[in-house]
Amino acid sequence: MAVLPLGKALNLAMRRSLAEDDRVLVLGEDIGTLGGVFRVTDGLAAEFGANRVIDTPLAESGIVGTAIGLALRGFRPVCEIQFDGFVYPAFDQIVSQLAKMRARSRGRVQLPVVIRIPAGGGIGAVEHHSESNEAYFAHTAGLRVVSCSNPQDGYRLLRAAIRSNDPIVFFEPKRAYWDKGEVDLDASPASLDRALVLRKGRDCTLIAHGPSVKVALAAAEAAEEDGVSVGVVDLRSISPLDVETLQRCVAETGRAVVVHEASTFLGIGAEIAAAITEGCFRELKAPVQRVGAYQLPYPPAHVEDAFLPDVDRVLLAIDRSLNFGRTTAHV
Amino acid sequence: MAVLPLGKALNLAMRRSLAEDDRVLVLGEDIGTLGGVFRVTDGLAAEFGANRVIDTPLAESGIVGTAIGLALRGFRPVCEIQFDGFVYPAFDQIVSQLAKMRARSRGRVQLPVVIRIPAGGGIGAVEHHSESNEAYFAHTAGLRVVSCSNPQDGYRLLRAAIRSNDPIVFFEPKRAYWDKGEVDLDASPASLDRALVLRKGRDCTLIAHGPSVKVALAAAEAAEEDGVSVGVVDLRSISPLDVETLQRCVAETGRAVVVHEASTFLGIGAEIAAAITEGCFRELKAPVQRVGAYQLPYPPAHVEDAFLPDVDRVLLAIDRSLNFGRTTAHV
Amino acid sequence: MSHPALSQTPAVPATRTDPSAPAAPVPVQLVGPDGRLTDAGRARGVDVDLARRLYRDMVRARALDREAVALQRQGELSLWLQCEGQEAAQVGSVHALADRDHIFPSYREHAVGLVRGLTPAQLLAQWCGIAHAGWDPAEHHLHFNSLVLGTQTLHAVGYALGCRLDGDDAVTVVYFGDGAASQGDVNEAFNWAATMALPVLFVCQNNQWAISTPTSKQFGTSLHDRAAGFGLRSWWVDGNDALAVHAVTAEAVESVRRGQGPALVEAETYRIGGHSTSDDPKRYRTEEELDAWRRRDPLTRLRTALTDLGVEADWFDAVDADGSELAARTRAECQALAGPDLADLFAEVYADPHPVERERASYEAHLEATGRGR
Amino acid sequence: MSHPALSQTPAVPATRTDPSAPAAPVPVQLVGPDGRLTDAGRARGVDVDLARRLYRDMVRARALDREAVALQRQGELSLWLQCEGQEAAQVGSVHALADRDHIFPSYREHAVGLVRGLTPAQLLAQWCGIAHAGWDPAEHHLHFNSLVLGTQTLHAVGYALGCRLDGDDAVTVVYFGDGAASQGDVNEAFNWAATMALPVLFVCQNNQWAISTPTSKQFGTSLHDRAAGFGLRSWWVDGNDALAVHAVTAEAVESVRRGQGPALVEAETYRIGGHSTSDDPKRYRTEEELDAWRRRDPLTRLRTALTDLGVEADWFDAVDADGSELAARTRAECQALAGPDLADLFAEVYADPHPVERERASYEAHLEATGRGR
Ligand SMILES: Cc1ncc(C[n+]2csc(CCOP(=O)(O)OP(=O)(O)O)c2C)c(N)n1
Ligand SMILES: Cc1ncc(C[n+]2csc(CCOP(=O)(O)OP(=O)(O)O)c2C)c(N)n1
Ligand SMILES: [Mg+2]
Ligand SMILES: [Mg+2]
Repeated sequence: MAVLPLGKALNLAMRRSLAEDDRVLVLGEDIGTLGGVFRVTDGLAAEFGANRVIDTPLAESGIVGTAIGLALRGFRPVCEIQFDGFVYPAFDQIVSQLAKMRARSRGRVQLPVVIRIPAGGGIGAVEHHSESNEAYFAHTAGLRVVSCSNPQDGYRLLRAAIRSNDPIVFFEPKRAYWDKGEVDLDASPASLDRALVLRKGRDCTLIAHGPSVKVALAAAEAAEEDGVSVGVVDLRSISPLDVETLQRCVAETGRAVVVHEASTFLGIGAEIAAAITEGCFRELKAPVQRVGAYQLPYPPAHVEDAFLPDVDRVLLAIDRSLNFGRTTAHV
Repeated sequence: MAVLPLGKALNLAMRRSLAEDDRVLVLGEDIGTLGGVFRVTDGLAAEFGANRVIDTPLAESGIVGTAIGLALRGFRPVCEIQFDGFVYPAFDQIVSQLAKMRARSRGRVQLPVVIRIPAGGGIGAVEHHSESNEAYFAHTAGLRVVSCSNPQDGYRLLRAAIRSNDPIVFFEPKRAYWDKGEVDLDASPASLDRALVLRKGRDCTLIAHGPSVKVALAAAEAAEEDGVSVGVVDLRSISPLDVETLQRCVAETGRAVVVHEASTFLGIGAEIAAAITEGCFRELKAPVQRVGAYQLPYPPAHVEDAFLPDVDRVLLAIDRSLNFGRTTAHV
Repeated sequence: MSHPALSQTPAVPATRTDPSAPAAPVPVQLVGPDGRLTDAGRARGVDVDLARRLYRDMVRARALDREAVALQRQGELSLWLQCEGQEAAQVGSVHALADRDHIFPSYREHAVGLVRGLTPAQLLAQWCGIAHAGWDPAEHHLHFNSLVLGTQTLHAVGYALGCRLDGDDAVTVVYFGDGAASQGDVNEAFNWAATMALPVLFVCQNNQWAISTPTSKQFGTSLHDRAAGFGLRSWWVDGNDALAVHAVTAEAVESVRRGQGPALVEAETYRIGGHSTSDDPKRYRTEEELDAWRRRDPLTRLRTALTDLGVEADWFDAVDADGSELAARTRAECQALAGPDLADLFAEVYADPHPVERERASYEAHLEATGRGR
Repeated sequence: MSHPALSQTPAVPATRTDPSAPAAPVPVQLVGPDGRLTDAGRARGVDVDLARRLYRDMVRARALDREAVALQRQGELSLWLQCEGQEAAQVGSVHALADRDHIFPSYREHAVGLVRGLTPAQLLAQWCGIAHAGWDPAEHHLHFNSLVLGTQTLHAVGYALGCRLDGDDAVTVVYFGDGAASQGDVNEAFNWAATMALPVLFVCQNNQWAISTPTSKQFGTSLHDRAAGFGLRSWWVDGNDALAVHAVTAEAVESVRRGQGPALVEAETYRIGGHSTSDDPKRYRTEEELDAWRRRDPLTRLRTALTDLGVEADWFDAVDADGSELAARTRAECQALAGPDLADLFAEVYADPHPVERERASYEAHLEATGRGR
């Protein structure tokens, strides 16, 4: 067991994938010589050469479009998008080509492409560097969307993503890149569609992914001190959702709070709330509470702490859930 | 009162807007000489000239990016995207520029840009010509998203959209372009954020927009024959949602079914279900039912009728809602 | 045969050229519109066997194309995008490629598909609404159609990069139109290809129109000039002269194969039909223009040249018969086309197991409930 | 003053040029790296007043830039993207514009902003995290920064179209980098500008690097050649020679204003600092390269030229003092910067009434509940 920061765990996952399968390639802006602006690909170019770890021109549509062509030729490209806010120039290639090609060909063609995106806020960055745009991809049939929250999972999920024959958008919580955790480098790749119950709870279930998992865990701790038993589920897979696990947990507690950094309006929390309500209508003691960013474009860093969900807002949502029906239940 | 097909009503809305305000421009691919592939801009170039009705090069990012520049210069551009599936090359300009510019400038700059998109399926078209992608835009703070379902509303909503100082993605149900209805050409522009109750009902509320309104109305008729009183609400505004109206209707009936052509997973139905459940938790007698397309990329036209929600599927959803709790309630 | 190199669009020269310089530029032409060999054509000489093969394939393509239009008019086909008028650009170019050269078409390259061995059923499937992709790209080194304009140029760039990484000397060839060239993707593809010196050949069929938009509203210089500015080796050819298209493409593809970097061929041609069977071209172009291009018809032109070279009338008759037979086969195969069941599609979206497969059950239950089950 | 036209990149000539032709191309240069006038510079002569203005503004820009780096290192600023080394490209070009010419910058054009009258506070606001846009575009005909690379080139195209529709002879000027030029948007902008013959001037500061990516991995030909291929009038200039940049930009902008169509100026320059204060350029470039470019420093170069022209040392001292004063002001204004309240932002997203404004109440209630209310 090694103790590693998330960024390094992801780096080792790519390194191992490159070593195990010579069809795996890594490409993106500044990922070779520089090792990426977050250094997540550090050392890979030196070890595997410029033919396998490719510095590209500055064009995201080009990166994804080229990756599609490489995949059609039998390669397994792993693309890096430098920041969440810069994936949109590639949106057409992702949504109309990458996602649809297998269905279009009725299964004759498959595109094992991974698109890694450092995502989310909280690092004091300038505009376009703190977006949480998982919902766009999750709404797109044909893609899988994965979000990792800690070094061990990052390592296992990224390896699994690179092995999968489906196109995957892989979100990495950039502010957690330096957070350390134990990593078993021999752990098997994680299943790509199972949520992980991080903590059992009797009174309420918190559901989160990526950077919000830490917030959820902290809120659960705090609630525990107040005598409220709160469980935490890490989604890991945003699409598909592991609805069974979510419904099973919520059926036990009767209460759920979803936390994410994207705005609540049509965020993944909306789907989770709808799906849980469909499956646990009679068990639910209160409507599923959603805690997300406000419905604003990501504001200047100066106010991002107020903008993003924090432990307090999660605790208030737990309260609203617990007290639902007791007071005027306006949410 | 004139009886006009939707396409013509929209045409007249643009014509009137062009005549009333010389800062209004129309631009897009094949919209001038040809009058658009659906002829919605027919005659406008002849009447207002090539400086106001502009045939552009074939580049959607160019169309929206240029419209932004025109708006910065004080014009009010109305862009046409030829088909729903071709808006993605402009996604970056829409999501990162058009949507965010006003907030970015703290209100100093406004972008009165309308992006018209003929959307939805049911016309037997080839791939990329039948998409329902409203959820991507609805999840984007800074945009308004409007969907019209009939000639009168199309006329009033498009005029209101062109007058609004906010950027608006305006969806037109392409298969309804030839559907006729009465249009009062002197009717005032419609409010851009109010849903319309098309039909009152006691037992269940159907919620739909654009092309699905017709399906919902037909289902309500059919249900009526079976003695079930079903109301129908036309969203008109997808973002923002008129949550008050929806909650008011559902509070009365205790049951809701949302219908749209997009896949249910993270479709606008997810937000509606979540929002209604938040507001009407105790009034709801069954979970909000969602009827959308299956979670597949839009399939070949040969099977689109089976793929899209139809009256039968809506009726079954009403049944599931009415019978919830009576039988094994698995949805 | 070894020929003198055909005129190539120069890379942008570094210093100002003599302003008094060049005569009006012309595309490479071996056979004139009247079917007579040009000076260049005479100097080069004609490979009659090749010319016959090109002619035969053009006749076949036209026969299929016209039959498809007829089928559409009769309601047997939902939509068709004609390639009439562009047969030389397509047949001439594809014949210059090696079989292993992987092709990414746009959507109008029926003649290319035919030469590569596609059946009428494969070519029609997409346009009668039963499939998004009519064939398996592996079968004939021919990717299926891309309908979102220009996207396939980047796929071709990636594929070419893959070929190079594999040490395969196959050239990747990508077709696109004058309109598509305005998309960001196409320009990114030019740039990637040039920067990485990839083995890719771009073939632009400039058929003068993108639906109703003429090239004058589409770009400010010609595309072969733009390509040269990006650093592609670039050729401009009369796209209605099958022999010229073949010769230019052969030269371009071999230069790519030799490692001289990516290239572009711009074939100047014309779409005789509407943009599609739904289009009414009378709304935007004149009869005169159409007539002028009809007089440059690629089939008539090559037929005249072949006749001058001594090919007999009965050979032409045999070719026509071949075309008629293909038309009949097209009709028969079209009528026999059968669509999939929606139920079949749920398992085809993802390679690895995915919950969407459960929606199949829900769909089938719905069919049962509404009495539409199988 | 009327001068002979400066060397312009030719439009791609139509026929093959003499392969034995051109000598290694060089960008336009009036003052050599050693500060001596070149032949072209001598022929043209120097407007000493202009040269002083350029020099003064370059000194001011450098002073602000270096102070901003210091502020960042001291934790007063979150991030800074230095323009050191690029002062001539920026100051030279912006001085060639009319005040009414509307500018779309990228994000490194601090010197441009300074010349246009922005205060240090306005320039710094975005980089200390209190604003996304530091100033009002209407104030100085200067749009705020665009961080998504290349997007602003299309905005400039639209703005230029608007100017033409308004009958305004203002030229729209857009700055972008060598890396940004690879984006589809920039190429679409070239094409729209050329096709519609719009009054827009593209200014590319080719500073050799896009973060760690050198131009050799960014494009296959130079950008001024690519632009010419699109049909833009195109100039290439030594971007560290303020007088040359000014002269070339003046010629380009006037040709645009006269209606001769869009133009591009590629200024060859170098970013002396890292990409940003977060970057470590040692990871990807050599000390030798950096040194070579330091020897071409735009300030030293013009100072030498001015000295040769007889400008006295105390004038330089006064300019330096001016720079120091600006640095002090920069520090003071930075420390005085204050951010907005999240509560203020809810009403700024939409122009027309919108329910998001209700979230403000919910936010404020939350502040109350957690004891953080105002
Ligand atoms: C991204 C995108 N935008 C718009 C369209 C709609 N469309 C289909 S074909 C066409 C014109 C294409 O012209 P060109 O590239 O010259 O090819 P041609 O049809 O002439 O063969 C248009 C606008 C599309 N398919 N994709
Ligand atoms: C669309 C997009 N992709 C990636 C980035 C991240 N990024 C910011 S600056 C930069 C390099 C830009 O290089 P260049 O255009 O040469 O300008 P310079 O920084 O050298 O002034 C990159 C990759 C971005 N801002 N936008
Ligand atoms: Mg065309
Ligand atoms: Mg640069």
